[in-house]
Amino acid sequence: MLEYVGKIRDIARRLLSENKVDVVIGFRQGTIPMMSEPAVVSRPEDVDELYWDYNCGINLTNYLTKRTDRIGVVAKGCDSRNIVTHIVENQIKREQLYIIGVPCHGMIDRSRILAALDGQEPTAVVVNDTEIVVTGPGFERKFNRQEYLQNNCATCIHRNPVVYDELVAEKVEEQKLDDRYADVKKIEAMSPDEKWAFFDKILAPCLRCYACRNACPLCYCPTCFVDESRPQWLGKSIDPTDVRTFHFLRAYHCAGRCTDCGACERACPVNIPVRLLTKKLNMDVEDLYGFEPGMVPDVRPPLDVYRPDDPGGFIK
Amino acid sequence: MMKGLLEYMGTEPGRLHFSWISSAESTKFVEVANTVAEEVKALGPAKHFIKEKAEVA
Amino acid sequence: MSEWEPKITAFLCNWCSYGAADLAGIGRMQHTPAHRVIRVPCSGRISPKFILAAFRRGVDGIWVSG
Amino acid sequence: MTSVIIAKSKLNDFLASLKSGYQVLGPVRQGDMIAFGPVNKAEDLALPYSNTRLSIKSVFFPQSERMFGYSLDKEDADAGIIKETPKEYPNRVVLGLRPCDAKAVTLVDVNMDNPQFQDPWWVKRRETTTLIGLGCEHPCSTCFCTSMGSGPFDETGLDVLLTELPDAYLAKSLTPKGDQLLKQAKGTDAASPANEKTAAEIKTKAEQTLPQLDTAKLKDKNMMELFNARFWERVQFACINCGACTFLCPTCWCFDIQDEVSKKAGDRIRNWDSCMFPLFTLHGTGHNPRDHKVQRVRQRFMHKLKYYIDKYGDGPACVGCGRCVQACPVNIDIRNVITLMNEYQTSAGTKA
Repeated sequence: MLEYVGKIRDIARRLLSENKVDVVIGFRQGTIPMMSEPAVVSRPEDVDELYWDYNCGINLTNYLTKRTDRIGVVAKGCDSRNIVTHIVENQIKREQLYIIGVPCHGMIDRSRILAALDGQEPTAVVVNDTEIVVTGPGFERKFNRQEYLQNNCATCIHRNPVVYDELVAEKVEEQKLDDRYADVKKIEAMSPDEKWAFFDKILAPCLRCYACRNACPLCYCPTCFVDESRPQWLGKSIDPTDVRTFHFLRAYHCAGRCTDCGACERACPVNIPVRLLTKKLNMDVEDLYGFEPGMVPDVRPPLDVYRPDDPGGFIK
Repeated sequence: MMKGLLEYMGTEPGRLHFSWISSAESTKFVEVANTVAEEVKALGPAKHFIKEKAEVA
Repeated sequence: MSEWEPKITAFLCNWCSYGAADLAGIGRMQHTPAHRVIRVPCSGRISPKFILAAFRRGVDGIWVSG
Repeated sequence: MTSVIIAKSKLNDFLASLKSGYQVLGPVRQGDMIAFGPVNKAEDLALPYSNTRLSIKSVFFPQSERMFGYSLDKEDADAGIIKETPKEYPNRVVLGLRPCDAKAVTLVDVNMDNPQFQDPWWVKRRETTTLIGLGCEHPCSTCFCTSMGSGPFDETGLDVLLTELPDAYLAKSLTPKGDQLLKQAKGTDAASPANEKTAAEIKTKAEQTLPQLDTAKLKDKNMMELFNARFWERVQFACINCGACTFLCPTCWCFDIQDEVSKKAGDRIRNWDSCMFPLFTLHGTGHNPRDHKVQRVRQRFMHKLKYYIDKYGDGPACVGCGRCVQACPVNIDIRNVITLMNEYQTSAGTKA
């Protein structure tokens, strides 16, 4: 995706010098391999800071919430869907935005590559069409790109932006997948006790740093339920019940809104697969309401409206 | 949806119930109240999601 | 106590199920004593937080009724 | 101070003798992370390793810790009386921590154990714990310890420093506590001057691989001008205000105290807190002096790199372990911030 960099800079330069926007939000190249930093540029001479590669997994919609200026924003498929969600939820106006659409090839999974390296430290990572070539002091390892995509990218069916003002390249072919929810169904097949034990295990390292919540563009509430004190819904320690309550409600608050951008999972400093929770809800929303979040700007999300034909099977 | 996620995380189905009863349907109320109680009773005491003394150092 | 009885939190709508419960009482109908009723102005008032809060305090079951 | 050799083949003997007098903790594998956990045999140690994901601080200062308990039962004669929760302080050894972590512990001592205030739990745990550090032959690419007054073979805060030689560890005791431990330990042999020479070479070589950041000018900056510098806007943009950096940081010591009541008993618990959270400074009135993200981000860096230096005449309160560089979801790199702060032009004069 490196070929996008020049185009992104050209568009940003044009928008800023023609005074079409006040700022452009994109990514800056990271200071360590497989990372990049969200960045804002407001002068045409600074656009060369902007960058794009396989490590731009953070969702830039997160930086749009309640802004009042005119913004050029670089958006891959999932970002664009979250922009739609933001528009639906009145967090930003479409007229403020100039969306620089990026057809995405999927982001690479830093945590899995680091785990596979088992303590060896990469100093350079180059991604080509099929491979991820990782080099470090005294070693070179190659990984299959498709296998080491972030899990949400591997199961993504909306790689092209759904709204944009300009695309940086031709659209990419969308993936055709047999079953995007295989991992969820595997958990559903377990018995209640097995499920409980499974989630106890995956949530055990949680530090309550809230990186998953804060990386999420959906989490813009002024006061999060974990911070409420009258009443205080849950304790602040790392007691397993409190940790589980947090993860349960965080996921539930994303029901019918989550675009599976994977920012939460990418942000987690202790590698908890937090998407297993949101993905279950995505699957249910798709099954029950036939709804995919962030596709159309004028449709309210299903948990936001009542329709006479809403599924009611659970009501006695 | 909420029931779905609770069950996904290991709470037994049958702990959470929803119903819709008009204020005139006292018989339905009694019926549902009894069914709910029976189902919960069959599951036995709740084991999970209970916050007792915090399990910390 | 000879037999274990569950504790169930029942969130009942003021206008519907709470009325039905009232009517059941007037009619002297017999039913299980397992429920602890919380009257809410509407079942739409129920937030997932309430349900988790009840579970966290150790109830065995929850019944939300409109 | 003595130096001995522990042959790798005798590591298990050494461990066994430690275990008779101490609980032994060390870097062990937990999932795909390395964390401090109980060590029973040499094979438990996740060696070689770069560093643990979380720092040593939880060994002395657990993320959540019960401080006091009380009863609310009216029948109880002691109802409403707050009592310290009894704790055990076994003799412990932490084997194989990195020197930067030990240095960090001494930086936190300034807060937890000073003439004015002594945190009883921190102090007791410090007294009963012996730290055996393992020098870093191959520092990580994100390490910058030598710039922060520490180093891959820094001895500050350690009781014993191990240097890995081809088939043995050279153990050098640095305190009476370390001396005593080595005297009682089995599996050790006398070290030769040749061993010492090899160790010194390894140390020099490791130090040379590390980058040098200039921090000398931080001390003399005008605090207010640095505080008002425009670069903070740029630094803070990407920040999502999670607490990953502060929770992973070995020198972040802030905590919050919460009462938790369950039925008829309550506990007073302290939990790590983070200056990244808006709740951290929220007043009871609803006013929040650090309401904006930029204020919180600035606080973290200013505290570590300026306030600490000004207040204690030491520091900075960073040891260059690079954990926050690795873990920040949005790649805010403290190394860049240090350079920005150090190079920022302020008028002369030290403190505002």
